[in-house]
Amino acid sequence: MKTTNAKTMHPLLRKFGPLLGCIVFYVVIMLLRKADIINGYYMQVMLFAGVNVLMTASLNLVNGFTGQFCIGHAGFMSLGAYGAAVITTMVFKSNSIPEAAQIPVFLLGLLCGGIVAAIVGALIGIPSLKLKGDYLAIVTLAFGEIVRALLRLIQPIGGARGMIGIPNYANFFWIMLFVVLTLWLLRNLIYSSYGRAFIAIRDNEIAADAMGINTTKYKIMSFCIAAFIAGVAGGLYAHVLSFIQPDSFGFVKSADYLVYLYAGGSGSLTGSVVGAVLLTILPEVLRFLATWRLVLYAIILIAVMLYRSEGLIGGKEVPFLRIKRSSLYEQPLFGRKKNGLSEE
Amino acid sequence: MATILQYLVYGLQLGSVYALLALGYTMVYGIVGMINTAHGDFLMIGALGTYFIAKLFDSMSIDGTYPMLAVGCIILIATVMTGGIAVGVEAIAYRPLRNKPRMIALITAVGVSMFLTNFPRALPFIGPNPRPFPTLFTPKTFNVLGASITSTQIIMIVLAAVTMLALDRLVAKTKIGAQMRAVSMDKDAASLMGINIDKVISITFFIGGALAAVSGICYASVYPQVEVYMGSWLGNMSFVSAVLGGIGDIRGAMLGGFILGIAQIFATAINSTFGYAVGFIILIVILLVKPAGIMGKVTIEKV
Amino acid sequence: MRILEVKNLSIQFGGLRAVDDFNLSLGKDELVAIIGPNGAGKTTIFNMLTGIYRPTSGSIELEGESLVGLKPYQFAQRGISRTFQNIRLFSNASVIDNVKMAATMHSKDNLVSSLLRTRTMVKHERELDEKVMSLLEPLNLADKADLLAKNLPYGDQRRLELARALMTDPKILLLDEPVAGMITTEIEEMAELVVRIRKDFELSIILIEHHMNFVMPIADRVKVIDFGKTISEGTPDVVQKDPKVIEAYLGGGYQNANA
Amino acid sequence: MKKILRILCLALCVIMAVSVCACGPSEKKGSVETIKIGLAFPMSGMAAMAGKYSTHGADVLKEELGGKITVGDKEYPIEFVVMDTEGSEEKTANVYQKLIEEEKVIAIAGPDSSKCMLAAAPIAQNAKCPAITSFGTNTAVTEVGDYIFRACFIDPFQGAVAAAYCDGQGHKTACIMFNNADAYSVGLKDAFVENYNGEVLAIEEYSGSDVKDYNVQLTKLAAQNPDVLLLPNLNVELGLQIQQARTAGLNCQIVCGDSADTPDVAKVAGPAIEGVAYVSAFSAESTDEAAKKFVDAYVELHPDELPNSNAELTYEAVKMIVWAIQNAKTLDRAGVRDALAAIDGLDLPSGKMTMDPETRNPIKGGIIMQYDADGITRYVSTVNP
Repeated sequence: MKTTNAKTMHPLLRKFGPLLGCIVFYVVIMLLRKADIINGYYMQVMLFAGVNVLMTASLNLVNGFTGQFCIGHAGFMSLGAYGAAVITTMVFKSNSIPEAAQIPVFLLGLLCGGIVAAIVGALIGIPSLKLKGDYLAIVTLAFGEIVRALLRLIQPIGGARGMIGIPNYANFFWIMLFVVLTLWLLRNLIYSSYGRAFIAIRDNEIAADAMGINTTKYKIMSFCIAAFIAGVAGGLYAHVLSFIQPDSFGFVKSADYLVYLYAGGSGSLTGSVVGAVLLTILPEVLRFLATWRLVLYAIILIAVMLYRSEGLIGGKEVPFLRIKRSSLYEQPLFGRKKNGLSEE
Repeated sequence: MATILQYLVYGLQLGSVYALLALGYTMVYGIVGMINTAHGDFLMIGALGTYFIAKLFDSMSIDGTYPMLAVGCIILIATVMTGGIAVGVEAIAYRPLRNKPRMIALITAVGVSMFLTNFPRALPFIGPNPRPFPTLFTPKTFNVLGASITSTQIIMIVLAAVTMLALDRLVAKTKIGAQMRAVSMDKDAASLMGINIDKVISITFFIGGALAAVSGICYASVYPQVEVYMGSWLGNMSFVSAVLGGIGDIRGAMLGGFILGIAQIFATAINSTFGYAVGFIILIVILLVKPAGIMGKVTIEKV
Repeated sequence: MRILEVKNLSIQFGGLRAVDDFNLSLGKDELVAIIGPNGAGKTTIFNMLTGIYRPTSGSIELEGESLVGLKPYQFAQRGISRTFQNIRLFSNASVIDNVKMAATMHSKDNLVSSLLRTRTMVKHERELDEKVMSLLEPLNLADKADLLAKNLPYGDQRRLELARALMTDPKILLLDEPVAGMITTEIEEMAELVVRIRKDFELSIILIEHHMNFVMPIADRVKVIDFGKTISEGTPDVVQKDPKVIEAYLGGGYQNANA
Repeated sequence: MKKILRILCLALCVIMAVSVCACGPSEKKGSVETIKIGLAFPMSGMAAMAGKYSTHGADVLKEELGGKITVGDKEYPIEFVVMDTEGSEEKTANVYQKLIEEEKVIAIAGPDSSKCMLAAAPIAQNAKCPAITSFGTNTAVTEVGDYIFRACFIDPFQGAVAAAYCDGQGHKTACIMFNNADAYSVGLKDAFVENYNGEVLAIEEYSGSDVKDYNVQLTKLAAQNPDVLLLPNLNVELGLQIQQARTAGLNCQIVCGDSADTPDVAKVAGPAIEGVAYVSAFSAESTDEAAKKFVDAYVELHPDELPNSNAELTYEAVKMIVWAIQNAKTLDRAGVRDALAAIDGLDLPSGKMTMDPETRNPIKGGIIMQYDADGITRYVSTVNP
């Protein structure tokens, strides 16, 4: 059904369709916002959902595609958040710079935040050469805690009191732009020789090594890219909330992203999007339950894992997030079914 | 010298809590192969349960302390109850996922943990308030080379060691231990050998839950405050201990717990500002030197 | 010029000398078979020749370059590729991706062009697809290109491993029991395939195998290993008649198989 | 493919359902408009206890009002909308948006912590909705803008009160153990160090309230043998800290911040609580009429517990809002803000309260309270540094 559509679609439409869709989505949302059908509350939940999508997708690169086990992802986020906030509030005082310069400063901040996180990501990648599985997980957990403990002690950036007065630059446009851009870049990456190297390491590290894949290099690269994205996401988070403090980026937050990732379906970008968005919205939807809210949230989470243990979107991708192979076969790269021939 | 000895006592005290909890953690990991992030919450249930059972026994309490028999009953009931809850959790939430990737069970365990803390928190008669833990034993204080050590501390440290030995023997020598080892190596093959896997895993969870309850009682005896979130971070620390010792290894779990406890205390003693971070740095360094934990062997995958 | 020179290769695990003084001089386009009873140390030799184990002593020289101490991926990049006795595919990736993964080191695309999916990068991908398909065709895997590797039948998985090893563009191919668990007709097919690959790709091949009726017709030379030591060496005919070999390994088994 | 579509549809349905639910109440029309006051407190998460006391405190006022509020000579129904912040900044920001945009509350009381308030305050300020933090002691909170108020002390004041008290008692040397992960704790410590005339012998730290072992720090401090020990820490930690301090041989005077004003601290600390002094704005045994009325009403509603500082401050915050609504010139958010800033001599349990219109902090004196051996609090002195 869908494939025939895709075949008959005009190639230009096929290429720019998703982009067009995004623009239409953005315009519709903004119109609804203007009409006040979508109020500030929904807008804000959407902003957080966007940040969470970035975080989950980047965690997916490490855990889902490269098969490493990182449980301290919020640590990278905090580095990015602080890095970006320092640029926009301390290096360039946001209220004293002309309006035209604000956006470049904001983007510079995000870039710096991302780079700081990526550098540390590379450092964390190094133990991953030696440590496997749970042992690596513990190192990432410890890393997250160390970052948190150190941020509390640096007084110029507020210490335990946190940083206040971060300008509110990250609006829906920027969040959406970064989500779309990141998903596009990640998709491209995964369907390239780099992505194949990551998946090879995940599926069988020894064989990957024997096939000439420098596992060390690719593992560090995976950590680095994921940390960069997490850093940018942290920067956006800081500029949505306009206040950050070290304890927001603790283990609980890292665990949240793990939940989003695996409930959505690891190894699938679509899963990351769906998991992050739905699970960001769910606790808000359950507000009418008052004190019993998180009890029901927990039950729903357990039920999802029991009944769809591969995640909501396990192992599948929507058409925009996968790339079809030349023209010979119209099949998903990591799909489960082939015309007529089903899974054995 | 006396101060260092005193710090060592504190380190052993904290370490024995980690160790007792890590023993159950590592056992469940070794036999079922899952990271049960809800393990720390079993500790909370054990301690909170003890509090409420002790309330029921309150008429027997003289001067705020209970006669030995009552103490035995309280501990027994709390331990069995927690073990039972652990078995129930396994049957409902973990069993259906036994053959799924282990990350799936991990996420389910996060959900279970969330449920176990939030459910009592939402119950009106429990709620989020911290409560004073009843004095089950009146501690005697001894003076050893200038450092003071209480009977409770000695009991805890000894208990951790004895439990470790008992578990080690249980797994190595008894029939159920042999079955556990068989299940841990190959569930399908064990099943073909006529081993009732469900039963073995239930027993494992029972032991794990009961041990968590015991460590909860120990923890609350030296830090006498119980509340619903008390187990969350302890659970993580016991996971860290278990991994540090070589996850799945019973002796390693105890060693890991004590090392972590002592490392944290001494790091804090040297500089309390950085103590928290330094504790974790020590952990990373140990793992880089011993990539499979202290007792764990690096398994070379057969090619 | 010999392509591979292995001299006095030994490895020790604890007190056990798993391989002792192994020597091999491999010529271009030569096919050498290593045979020996289970546990004789054959796979250990392969693991040393691909960098997975580091030999305790001895040298490995590929076209004059010493390889001892390099990482496995560097062995592969220098032209030694292998298949595994216990199949090691990238099980959650499709057949075509399995093969493409082996071409990673030849990829001409850098990180930026991959992230942006530039025109050149797409062109390279397309060329790669075609190359892979042309490799899968003769191996009877072309129509299964989009199945997940873990869903393939056993024989196909073996051939996929072969395809993957070939994709690294090796000078030397190491085949670790390529026909283990196969039935007679499949073994014959595989023998034909190995011969064809050797010719088409101008490869030197070292193979480990138990099935004598697979090894004997295709091997140029045979080395017999027992307890880590080379006990006999020569053309198949010579080895078959060596009494030491018959005693140590072939015994009645080979004669039965030959009958 | 179909499955994906199905899931996407489901997701869409969920989103739509939310929007419908949300749009429902805001479109409600009636002749008499209900006045809504938002309450943002942590009902779950580590800080859930603060949320519990806070909402219980608000319940007292709710009972007092009986669901009605008279403005001028017109009677309006009044409603308290309680929302859970989980003690997280992110969730608090969501709660503020929801209360302001969807529930259309006229003003918000809470949350109790500075960190959550710092994330939420810009939202209230942008929407021009008055907000009063009950326990956000960080000075920066009210500096966000002219719509942000507070019901409690600020850190520097509290630290100064504690320091003045210690000086007044003739304590020449002090030791401090504080939580370097908590802004309240850090703030109090800094203010104490700045204002204290005696000598601070040693400062020990710990991070977070996760594992409650303070033995090492307290043993080190005991070796200093100070006249006074300052514990400016969270109420879930204080009980054990006081106990461990006594065990470690610190038999000196212990002084805490207003977080110590929680019955649970005394319960957990047991006999060790005797003599612990803390800074407070309020005392449960105060004979002041407003205070007595509040405590009686509270105990009647929640027979098993006594009010703590969270409960009292939330009561005061909501009471201020109610008073402001009644005295506002115009019945909108701006009017309420102006009325809040003009509070002068309002009768509250902690005494007559005047709002400083410049800083939007209440002007109230500091009281030092002390626990006796049974964990009952006694008034010691009023300190105005």
